[in-house]
Amino acid sequence: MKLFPIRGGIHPDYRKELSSEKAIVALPLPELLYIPLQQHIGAPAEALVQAGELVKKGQLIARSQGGISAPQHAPTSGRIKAVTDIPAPHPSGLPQPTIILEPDGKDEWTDLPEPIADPLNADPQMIRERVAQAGIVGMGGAAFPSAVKLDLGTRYKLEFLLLNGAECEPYLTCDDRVMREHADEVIDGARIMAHTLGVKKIVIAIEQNKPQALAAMTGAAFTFSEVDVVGVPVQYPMGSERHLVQAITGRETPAKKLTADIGVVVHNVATARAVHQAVRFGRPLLSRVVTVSGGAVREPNNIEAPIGARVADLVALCGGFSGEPASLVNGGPMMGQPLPGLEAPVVKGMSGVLALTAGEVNEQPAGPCIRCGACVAICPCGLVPVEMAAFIRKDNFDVAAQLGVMDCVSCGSCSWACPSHIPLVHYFNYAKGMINAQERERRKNERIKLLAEAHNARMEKLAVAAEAKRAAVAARKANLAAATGEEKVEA
Amino acid sequence: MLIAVGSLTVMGIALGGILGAASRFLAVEENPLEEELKAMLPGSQCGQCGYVGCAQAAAALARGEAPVTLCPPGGRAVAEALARKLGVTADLSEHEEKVPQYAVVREEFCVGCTLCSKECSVDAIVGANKLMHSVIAEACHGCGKCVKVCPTEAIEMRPVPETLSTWHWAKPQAEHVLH
Amino acid sequence: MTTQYRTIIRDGLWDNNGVLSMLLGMCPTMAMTTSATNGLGMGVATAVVMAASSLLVATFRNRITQEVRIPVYILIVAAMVTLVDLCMNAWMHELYKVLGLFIPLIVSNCLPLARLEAFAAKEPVLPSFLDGLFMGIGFTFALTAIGAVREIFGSGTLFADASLLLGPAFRFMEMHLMSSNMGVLMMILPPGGFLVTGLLVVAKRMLDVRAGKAIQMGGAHSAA
Amino acid sequence: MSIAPISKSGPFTHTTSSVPKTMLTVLLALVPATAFDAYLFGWPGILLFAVTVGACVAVEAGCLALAGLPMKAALGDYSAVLTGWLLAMSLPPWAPWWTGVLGAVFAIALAKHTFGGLGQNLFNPAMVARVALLVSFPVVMTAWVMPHPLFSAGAPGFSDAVAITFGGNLPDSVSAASALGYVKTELSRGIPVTQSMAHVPDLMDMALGLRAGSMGETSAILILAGGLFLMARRIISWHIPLGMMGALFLMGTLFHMLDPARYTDGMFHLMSGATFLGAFFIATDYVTSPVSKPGQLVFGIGCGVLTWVIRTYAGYPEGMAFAVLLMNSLTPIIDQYTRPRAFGRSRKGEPLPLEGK
Amino acid sequence: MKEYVLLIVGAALVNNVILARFLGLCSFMGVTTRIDTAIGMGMATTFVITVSSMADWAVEAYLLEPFGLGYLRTVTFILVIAAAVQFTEMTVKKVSPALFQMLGIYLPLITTNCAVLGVALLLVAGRMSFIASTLFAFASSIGYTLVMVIFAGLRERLALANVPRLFAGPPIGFIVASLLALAFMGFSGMSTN
Amino acid sequence: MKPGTLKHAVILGSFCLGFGLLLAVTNRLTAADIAARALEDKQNSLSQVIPDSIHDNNLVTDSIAMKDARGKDITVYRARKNGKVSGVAYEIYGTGYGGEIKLMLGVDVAGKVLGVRVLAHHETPGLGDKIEEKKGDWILRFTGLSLLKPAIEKWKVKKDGGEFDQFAGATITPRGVVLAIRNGLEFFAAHQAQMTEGN
Ligand SMILES: Cc1cc2nc3c(=O)[nH]c(=O)nc-3n(C[C@H](O)[C@H](O)[C@H](O)COP(=O)(O)O)c2cc1C
Ligand SMILES: Cc1cc2nc3c(=O)[nH]c(=O)nc-3n(C[C@H](O)[C@H](O)[C@H](O)COP(=O)(O)O)c2cc1C
Ligand SMILES: Cc1cc2nc3c(=O)[nH]c(=O)nc-3n(C[C@H](O)[C@H](O)[C@H](O)COP(=O)(O)O)c2cc1C
Ligand SMILES: Cc1cc2nc3c(=O)[nH]c(=O)nc-3n(C[C@H](O)[C@H](O)[C@H](O)CO)c2cc1C
Ligand code: SF4
Ligand code: SF4
Ligand code: SF4
Ligand code: SF4
Ligand code: FES
Repeated sequence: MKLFPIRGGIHPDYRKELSSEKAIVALPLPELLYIPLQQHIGAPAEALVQAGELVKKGQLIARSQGGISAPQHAPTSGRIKAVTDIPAPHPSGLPQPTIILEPDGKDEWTDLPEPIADPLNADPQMIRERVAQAGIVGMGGAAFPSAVKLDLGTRYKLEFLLLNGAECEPYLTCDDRVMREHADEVIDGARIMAHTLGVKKIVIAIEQNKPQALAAMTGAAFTFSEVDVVGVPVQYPMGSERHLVQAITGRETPAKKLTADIGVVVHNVATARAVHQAVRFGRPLLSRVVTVSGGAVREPNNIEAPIGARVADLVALCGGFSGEPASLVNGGPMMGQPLPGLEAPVVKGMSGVLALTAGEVNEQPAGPCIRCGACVAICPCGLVPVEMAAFIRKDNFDVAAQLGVMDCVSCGSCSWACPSHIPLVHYFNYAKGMINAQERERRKNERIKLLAEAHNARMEKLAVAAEAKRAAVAARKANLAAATGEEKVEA
Repeated sequence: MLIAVGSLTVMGIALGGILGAASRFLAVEENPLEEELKAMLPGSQCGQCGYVGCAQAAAALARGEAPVTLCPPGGRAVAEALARKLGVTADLSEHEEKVPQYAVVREEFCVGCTLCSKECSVDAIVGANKLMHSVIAEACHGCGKCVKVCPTEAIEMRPVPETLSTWHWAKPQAEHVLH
Repeated sequence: MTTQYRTIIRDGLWDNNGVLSMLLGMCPTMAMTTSATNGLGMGVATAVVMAASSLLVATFRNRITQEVRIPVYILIVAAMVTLVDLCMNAWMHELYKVLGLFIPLIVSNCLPLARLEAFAAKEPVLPSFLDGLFMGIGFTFALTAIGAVREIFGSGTLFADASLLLGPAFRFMEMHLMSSNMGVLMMILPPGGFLVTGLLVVAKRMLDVRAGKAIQMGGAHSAA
Repeated sequence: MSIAPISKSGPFTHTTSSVPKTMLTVLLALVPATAFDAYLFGWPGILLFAVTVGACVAVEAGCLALAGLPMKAALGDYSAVLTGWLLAMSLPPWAPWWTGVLGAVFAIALAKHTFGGLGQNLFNPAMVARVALLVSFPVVMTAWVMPHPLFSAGAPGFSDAVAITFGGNLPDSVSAASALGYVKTELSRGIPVTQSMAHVPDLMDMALGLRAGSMGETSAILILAGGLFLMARRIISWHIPLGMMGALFLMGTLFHMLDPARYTDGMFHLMSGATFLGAFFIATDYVTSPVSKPGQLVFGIGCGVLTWVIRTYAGYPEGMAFAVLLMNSLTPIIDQYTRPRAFGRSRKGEPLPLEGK
Repeated sequence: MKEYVLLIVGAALVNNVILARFLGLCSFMGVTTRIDTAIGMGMATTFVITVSSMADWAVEAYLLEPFGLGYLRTVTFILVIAAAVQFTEMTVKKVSPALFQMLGIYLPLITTNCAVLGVALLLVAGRMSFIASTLFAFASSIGYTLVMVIFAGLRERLALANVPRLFAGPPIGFIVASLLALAFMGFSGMSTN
Repeated sequence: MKPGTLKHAVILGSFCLGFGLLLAVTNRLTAADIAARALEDKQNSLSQVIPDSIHDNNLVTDSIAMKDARGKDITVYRARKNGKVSGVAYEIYGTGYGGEIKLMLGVDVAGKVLGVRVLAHHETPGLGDKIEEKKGDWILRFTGLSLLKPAIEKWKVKKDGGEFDQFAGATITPRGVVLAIRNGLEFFAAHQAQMTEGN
């Protein structure tokens, strides 16, 4: 297949060998599971259980609210210990409603919905509902509810489904292992998704630094003529969906549009596997494969962990720390978020837990920008990080927005490449937050203006009504007086 | 000498005439700045700015008598928009420190007098006579007028809590800003 | 002296100095300061014109309509300049030979006009006159200082040819500090003019800071 | 667990390159040419070089102290050493000591620290110093000498060198015009280029460095080697050097073809003056050149064209330094007009249209 | 032809109105905080210089010269300029309020922009023909605009730099202007060779 | 015309009238003095190249117009003693580093230089400006020389194998001045008859 070049990008030290040869192991059931109600983009789920309740494995414990949301299920059987606020696995560490489940060790399944017979000929709507019920969200990191994406076929003219097996982040090997060990499940899930989307073709893109995964997937796809497995160049951030689509099709997704606008829907390989399980076996999303790696981890590994297990449990399975970690990261080193602590739970979008040594992070005090242009050359989005950061430093968000800070995908390439070690991405995160906050405030002001106008209108109406009433009363009084007068006269 | 004085005078008269005429033909109506400014203010007529309402505030702004930071409910966003419109650089540091607030009615003290709901210019307070009132947090813009009228001091202003969806990264510690 | 006059004087001489604070009248400041003597001459001529035109504008200010005000102000300045030019040429010829070159340029110096607009058009006669005069003196001071620095570093002299301007009695002022071929030529060329002016503004700021005053960050444009 | 409080967002891995490493690599690339020039111009050249670099570092330290900035980090980035080094390489090798010292003040204090130090300056510090010195002391700054290789007959010994550099005792007899200066003076007397070219060293000698000129001019081949080394190490890209040399060569060749008596040829332009040093080491200064590759190409071409124009028409024989400063002044504007096209957007910043819709 | 090229290059670059002749410096320091404002001011000034130079040429040729009124030159020229400026001001106000808001107080100050009077006086001193003088005026103002825009670009970057407090604002502006003038010295001697 | 327009016209017109009057009167008062001063200036500058001792006439008024070798209009001022022309002074032009150098050359009837002065130049300050009398006495050494002294082929700067010193680092300016003077003397030699007519 002919591939197309993408702009910029970097070649960081991948270090995938730390965990790429470790087969996926299941995490023994931990003592407690912490299931946050918000593990996805959209509205948080609403808890359906209360402290003390007994639940079975796979039982719905929080239902989705609104169009873009996802439900949560009990990863194992046990007793609800509490529904309370604990710090989220998020850099803010803000408390967040979480269901705490105490496993009873029996791992007893609830009654699962019936598998969908012959899903490749089933009604797409049925599959979408099943995916929604199963609480599947994108496992590539963004955790967007997958059922919503599977609906795109009804609104867009789609050409093919692109399965994202690029896994361009350093260290991470979870997708690699899933593809190697469960190639058939992934392919089956992809075919179901393609059918749901109403597309005929499936392209599976895998970076060329994963030859075994490529081989396994090619083998598994051999019998399906509609599936193409493609090796793409090793170039961070090849896994970004817009760039991957560009590499495969040469088409550039316009700003503020979706890849679906140019005919492609992108899903992660692990998402495909989850769909396979939900459709073929009725199983909701209860666990995911997490790569635990980094120089500070004694034995890096790929762990299939139940949602809600604490990071500490995963690290313990890897033999603990071999040294003092300088950073604890949720996800890959480029786009991952710092973890507030080892108590944070595994969530659906968590692809990796990295404990990195100071040497690996190579964090140095920021120096002045020497305008070397490295950040400009490598930005895959064609932005000018050096200028944006300069304006953001002066809190000039307008110009930063004009320069495209909102188009930045936070891939981290610029921060990685900066010889002065300027925290460029941090500046952009700050600016995006400020711009969003301003936008929220602007919307709020607008709403308040409407409310105030409504209030004024109401007050006016009331005043008019009061006036009318008074006039009416006065008139009646006058009438009355006149009438009595007349009566008097008559009398 | 006559030529000198004459030519200069003729020139003066001519130019004066042209300019006078030009000022007439090319005159522009007073700029609609005031209207634009009014449109940018929240319009809640809360009076926190010290003017009777947003219209007067806008007029003062247009005359250059009021600072762009005059409107507390408008917050930083409005101040910045005003500064941009008026082409001035505003010191917004004061605005940054002010945390947005909203009103909360403490049940135990509310006697249901309805004074507050009458005061609120955005109808953010609901409740019937003699019954507990409460504030719709999303509608309240934190003007604090209700606090002042409440006879039992049942209303207090609280900072709007930060949530996962409103949290964002703070400005990086600019170690490389050497000054 | 009332505080108003004191303020006018202090503003003109230092606080709101036309060159060092308001950044007006930059052209003669650069062009006429290759030596201290030139700076002094230009400054004095400007001060005379400024005082006279402020006086006139303040006198007529109520008769001038908005539309023709700029032409009238400028006409007044131009007429004053021409008057000075003619009289000096006829009756103070030696002085004219040194200053003559600079005089027509005063017309287009924007400092006088700026003061007419900002001050004389609104204030009574006496304060206006004082404002014009002291702004002019402050201007002279700044120009002489810039000229002195440029001359010392550029030519190695100070107040060279002062006797031509001020008369033979002032020959004592003419100093030769080093051999002329050691001068840093750049100083008397255009780059030196900008450089020295910039550094003098910094020097003024340093003095202001030491005196506990706030640094004025902008020029006339931010004051307006 | 002692994980540092979260104060910084990702990424959590960084390149190993750094500012000091970059500067050191550039210095390394300059070493061969500098060593050869030290040999060519002997002790006076070495003394001036030492004085200039030392003065730059001292002035940098002084400015940092005045501004109350941390000394160690800033001195440790080697940018002042590099500035001093490049300045020294652009001075007449036997110039007196005070040119180096005054140059250091112009370069570091005036052109760098009034702007706020490394990365903030708008003009190339070394070139500001060179031009300020040239404008201020045209005689001293155009007093070139022919190479007097160390230990060769007629080369000044160490004590002679001290007299030359610190005593200002430049022997009259040794001064020689640079090739560009010679051709220009001759042209002003009405002697056509075709005739005066017979008296300048041939291209091979010029490339090897057997000619009068500054340290950075005389070893074109070693400078070229250093430049290629920088390219291989990805410190600089081809855009500025190629743009500059290409434009200079094309302008030279074109006009030479039109009127050989008036215009020198393209090859001569490449080999003479500080073309190579300028193209590889000076115009490429990150701080004062555009950040995007297309911008750098425009910048390079501009430098080349302006160098040719100044060499050919203006008063000064060598235009490289002026051209670099002039293009420095255009850098912000070039930067604005050569921003890359953002992904999914047109050049104007509008979202791309959807194909077929 | 060659004279005209030399005239243009000389007026625009070598003897640049701002950097070599020191004319129009107040606007140079004042209206150059942003590139688009500088372009606006440059265009307004170009227009005024070109138009008023043509008018001044006529006044000189048909009034001052024949009647020996040389002593009225400054007065009449400045009157013509003042009128041209005020006319431009009113036109801009009508046609483009945005531009008017940007140029603010500087439009009336074009009158005292010495560049305008300076160029007119230079024309008279140079005794140029009508075509040459118009070209000269136009080229001079193009040089003015060029330097204004370059300087505005530099200042936009300066606004983002860590300039020490004592130097921030006008002083660093002067230093940049100084270095720019230094760079423009490279053109010196160009119109003669 | 609208009344407002008229008002502006009247205001500006009356100011013009007033100041025009003022200036015209001043001009009338000063005109004579100014003319006299201008004459004195011219005489003073001529007296630098023509010693007072060799003439008794008014140099400024005794002038003729000519075209020089390049076809440029020049004025030739003549010094007379007892009615006979004893010397002439006229402008000559050379090309220096920064363009044209304008000089005034005084020659006696024998073709000997009475004096040379620079009237205007654009040479580099500190380098080429040493030709000014104020900056050095270089220009004074031409007094008394002629086309024969030194010999015509020696009318060059030393660098070009001639008689005359150049300044350190600046050869072009002296070269231009020497050439200008030589050409000026040759011009005198060629047009002596016309320039001293009446003798
Ligand atoms: C810079 C960048 C890199 C990414 N890298 C990957 C990747 O390596 N693998 C992946 O599956 N998704 C990656 N993503 C996320 C994809 O863009 C996309 O959201 C995802 O593949 C969609 O699949 P999902 O909804 O099934 O998660 C990346 C996103 C960005 C912005
Ligand atoms: C800043 C500075 C500038 C100088 N400029 C010159 C100069 O332009 N020409 C010169 O001959 N000496 C100059 N010197 C002079 C030296 O200080 C030194 O005294 C002089 O070269 C000794 O020289 P002599 O032996 O030639 O007399 C300068 C010195 C300094 C510190
Ligand atoms: C900035 C600068 C200005 C110069 N000005 C003059 C000058 O005014 N007069 C002059 O003769 N040479 C001047 N020169 C020198 C000439 O370029 C040329 O080098 C010199 O005249 C050749 O003389 P030489 O043979 O003595 O070296 C100047 C040089 C430079 C770099
Ligand atoms: C490739 C490269 C070229 C450089 N060239 C120069 C130069 O020409 N002049 C200079 O002063 N500094 C140069 N520097 C050093 C540094 O960028 C310079 O000191 C900054 O301009 C000071 O802010 C260079 C650095 C690099 C990496
Ligand atoms: S983080 Fe943003 S600005 Fe930086 S390289 Fe990635 S997309 Fe570009
Ligand atoms: S990579 Fe860093 S130093 Fe280089 S231009 Fe970008 S921000 Fe500046
Ligand atoms: S403070 Fe703001 S919202 Fe309240 S009246 Fe004033 S302008 Fe309107
Ligand atoms: S603070 Fe009180 S009065 Fe103001 S908006 Fe909120 S509820 Fe209404
Ligand atoms: S003095 Fe020239 S523009 Fe102000």
